[in-house]
Amino acid sequence: MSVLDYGYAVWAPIVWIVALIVIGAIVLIWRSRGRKDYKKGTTQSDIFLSGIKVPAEEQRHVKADNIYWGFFEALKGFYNVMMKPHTGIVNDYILWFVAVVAITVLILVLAQ
Amino acid sequence: MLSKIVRTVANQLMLFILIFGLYLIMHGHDSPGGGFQGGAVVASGVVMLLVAFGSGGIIKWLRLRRLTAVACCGALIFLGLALAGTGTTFFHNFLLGTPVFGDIPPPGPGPSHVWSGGIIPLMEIAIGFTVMAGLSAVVLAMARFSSGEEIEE
Amino acid sequence: MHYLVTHSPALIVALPLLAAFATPLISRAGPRVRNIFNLVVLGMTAFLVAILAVDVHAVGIRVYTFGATLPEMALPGGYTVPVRIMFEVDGMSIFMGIVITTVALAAFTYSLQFLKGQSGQPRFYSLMMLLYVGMMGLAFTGDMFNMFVFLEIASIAGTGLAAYRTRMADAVEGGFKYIVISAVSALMVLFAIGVLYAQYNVLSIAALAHYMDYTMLDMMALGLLAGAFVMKLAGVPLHMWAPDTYTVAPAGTTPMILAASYTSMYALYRVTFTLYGAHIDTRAIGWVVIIVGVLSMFIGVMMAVHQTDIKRMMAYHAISQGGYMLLGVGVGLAVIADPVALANYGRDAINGGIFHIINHVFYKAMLFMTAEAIFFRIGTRDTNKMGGLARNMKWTTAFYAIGALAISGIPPFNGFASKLLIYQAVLRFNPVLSAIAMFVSLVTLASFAKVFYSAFTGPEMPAYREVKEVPRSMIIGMGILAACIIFFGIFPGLVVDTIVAPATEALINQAAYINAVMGAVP
Amino acid sequence: MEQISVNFPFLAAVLLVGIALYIIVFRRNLIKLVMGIAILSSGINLFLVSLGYRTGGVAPIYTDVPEGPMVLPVPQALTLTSIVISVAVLALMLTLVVHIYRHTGDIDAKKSRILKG
Repeated sequence: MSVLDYGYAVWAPIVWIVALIVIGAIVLIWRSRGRKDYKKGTTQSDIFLSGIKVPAEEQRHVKADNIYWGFFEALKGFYNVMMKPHTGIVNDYILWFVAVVAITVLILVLAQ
Repeated sequence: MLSKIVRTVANQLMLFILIFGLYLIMHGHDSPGGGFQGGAVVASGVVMLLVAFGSGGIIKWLRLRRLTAVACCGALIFLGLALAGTGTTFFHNFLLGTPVFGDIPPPGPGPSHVWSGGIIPLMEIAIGFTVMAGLSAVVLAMARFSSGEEIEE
Repeated sequence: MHYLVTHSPALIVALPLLAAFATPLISRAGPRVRNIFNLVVLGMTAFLVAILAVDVHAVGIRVYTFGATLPEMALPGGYTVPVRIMFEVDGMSIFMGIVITTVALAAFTYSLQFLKGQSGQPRFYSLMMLLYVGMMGLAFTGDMFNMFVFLEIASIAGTGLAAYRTRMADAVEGGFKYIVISAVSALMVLFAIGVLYAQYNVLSIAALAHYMDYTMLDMMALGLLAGAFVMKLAGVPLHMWAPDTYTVAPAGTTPMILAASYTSMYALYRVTFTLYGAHIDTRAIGWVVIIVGVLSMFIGVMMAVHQTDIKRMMAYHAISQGGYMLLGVGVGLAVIADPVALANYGRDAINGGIFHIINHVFYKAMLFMTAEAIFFRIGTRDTNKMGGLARNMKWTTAFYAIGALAISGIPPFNGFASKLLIYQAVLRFNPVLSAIAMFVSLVTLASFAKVFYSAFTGPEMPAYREVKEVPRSMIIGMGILAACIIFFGIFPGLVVDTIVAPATEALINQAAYINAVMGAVP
Repeated sequence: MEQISVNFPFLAAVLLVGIALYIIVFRRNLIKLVMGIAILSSGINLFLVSLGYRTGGVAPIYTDVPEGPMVLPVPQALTLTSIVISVAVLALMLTLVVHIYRHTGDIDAKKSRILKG
């Protein structure tokens, strides 16, 4: 009932969940056998920023704009091209519609 | 508000517009016309009054709330008539052959035959009231809107 | 019971329509009465949908002819064309019915407290019911012109809902864009219907498919219909309205407008599979659908990563996920004339595409609701201004996490099951397409992780120290969908066998749809 | 010659649709855009109602009926429905344009736009 058989591969979620629980348990057991001398609240858990003064907690949050900065920097050319058709002007939406309908009709009539 | 001549003429004309609209609604099932057309004619009369008297005067006795209620009632009657036929099928014309609007007009040359059509004339009346109230409400709302008032519900 | 089953296709549309017109009158008795009334009507409709689904899956296609002496009498004696308006409910229609009804239940529950204290609520519930009617009618109708009418009803109601917060300038703009593209595409649908009517003088889908000669004019009509429905379902490059409209619509309604888009997708499938079907060279239209699907997947997700507005990002993801559905079904459509390929992977591809509709509507509806829950509490959609919300909004965070994992195709949630179905079927059709689909899933996960990190985790922001969890009805609304997501994730085999496979069968088996109406005509 | 006169409404319909699409695509003024959609729906209504024309047919009204074959009133019914729907759509659009003007002080599609990207 739960199994999804593709004839090519089988997806059995319940088996997967059982396996996940077993692996999770093993990982937790492993973790509990780790070093015991780590203490929270002491200097051990302080942030070290190459000696620079650590900013206040509210300042430390990385804003959405700065996440994946490298990705966007590398794909700057792609995004410049992508932004050009996304004008937000309703007339352009209809222009795209007319163009796509024309091309589709052409393809279908030629394929017939 | 326009001049006194326009207002008087509009006052007199409104009666004829109303009669013509109701005539179109009543005869929708056996001659050209019908609920939408008749309702639109009446609503055009409201537009005329609006132009002649300005939105301030009309709004006092044509309240949006009441118009919405009339429109909703019309739609409910229409759906109720359709649902009443569900003993057979939805939209079944269960009045055909009964004393109420049940006649079948003879084909061929002859006068218009109002007492026919089963539920269709009743539905036309319901639609007529819906369109009448609905279109008037739209026109009134837009008139008040463009004069700068906010519309309360 | 038999009476209810027989008349359920009409009642499913009639009851919400009745409620839509009764709501302005009933709300004079107070908001509580109105809410209970709406929920009761929706519950009754959901019950009717359920019994109709059982009947359709057990017995087969159910035809309902309006105004006839018998509901099944589509062709009165001696007629060779159906003259009455009719509904024709098969596996695919009832599948859409189930999707729409579940979303509507969740959306109504969610809206109850979301709207508390706002003006114009009777209008809101009226429009919600009207939108529901439009979608259900579109899913059930067996008549081309009715399809246009219900499409327009859904568009008008959807516009009213999208522009519901008229005090916000962007809401009005989003609504206006939606009505413009809806009106133009619906008029193109009407034009195509006119072209078909001019040649065959019938409007019923079954009769049109029966009599069609597949002339050049028919192919032009198919092009118009396909273009219009792709516009309404927001496939790239006709997707630009979707972010604008989804972003501004109030919470409970965004899932409904989303479902309306997928109802248009249903209409596209109905037209391509049932109206034209295997008699034309389906490779051309199949590849058009595949290309639109791949473009939607890729461009949708790339635009989504870039967004900082949380609902706008989700809207672009809706476009991207729509691409998966189009890809799956497009592959099936391209090979429909080839029985070997169809049995090998075509059927699986369509299964995957259709299964993805229900999965996607559930998790994306829930994600939109979480986004609006955040907006409800902190008054902004800008992820740059968020941070540390997980501390105070635990339920919302949990629901967001479930939705984000499901949409990225992480097992064991439902997104994985349908995506795997699509990947492995498309792999055997064209490995490149499958690779693109997997890459898109990866970027999807990345972009949801970005929003999760910036909005929910991080230090407590001083401005949001007093933020509370959202009211209970909103949590229940999201909870309904979360429960569906987990259930569908754990029992994908059950869902595919009971509701998805009949839908696929209904799409492929064009003859059954025609025979249900035109059986007696040679 | 008769062929042309029969096809004339179709030519007019296509012409109207073409004009309407031109207006919708190239006119940035939102009121003109709404007018374009009105023309588009008129063009398509004209197309639909022309489909119902049959040479020598009479109107499908049962009373006072002259001799001759009656035309099937389906295209007329379709046109009427389409007109009703377009009334609703246009009213809604104009209301939204008024709202847009109130919020942004402009009815130019480009200048009044807020959502993009």
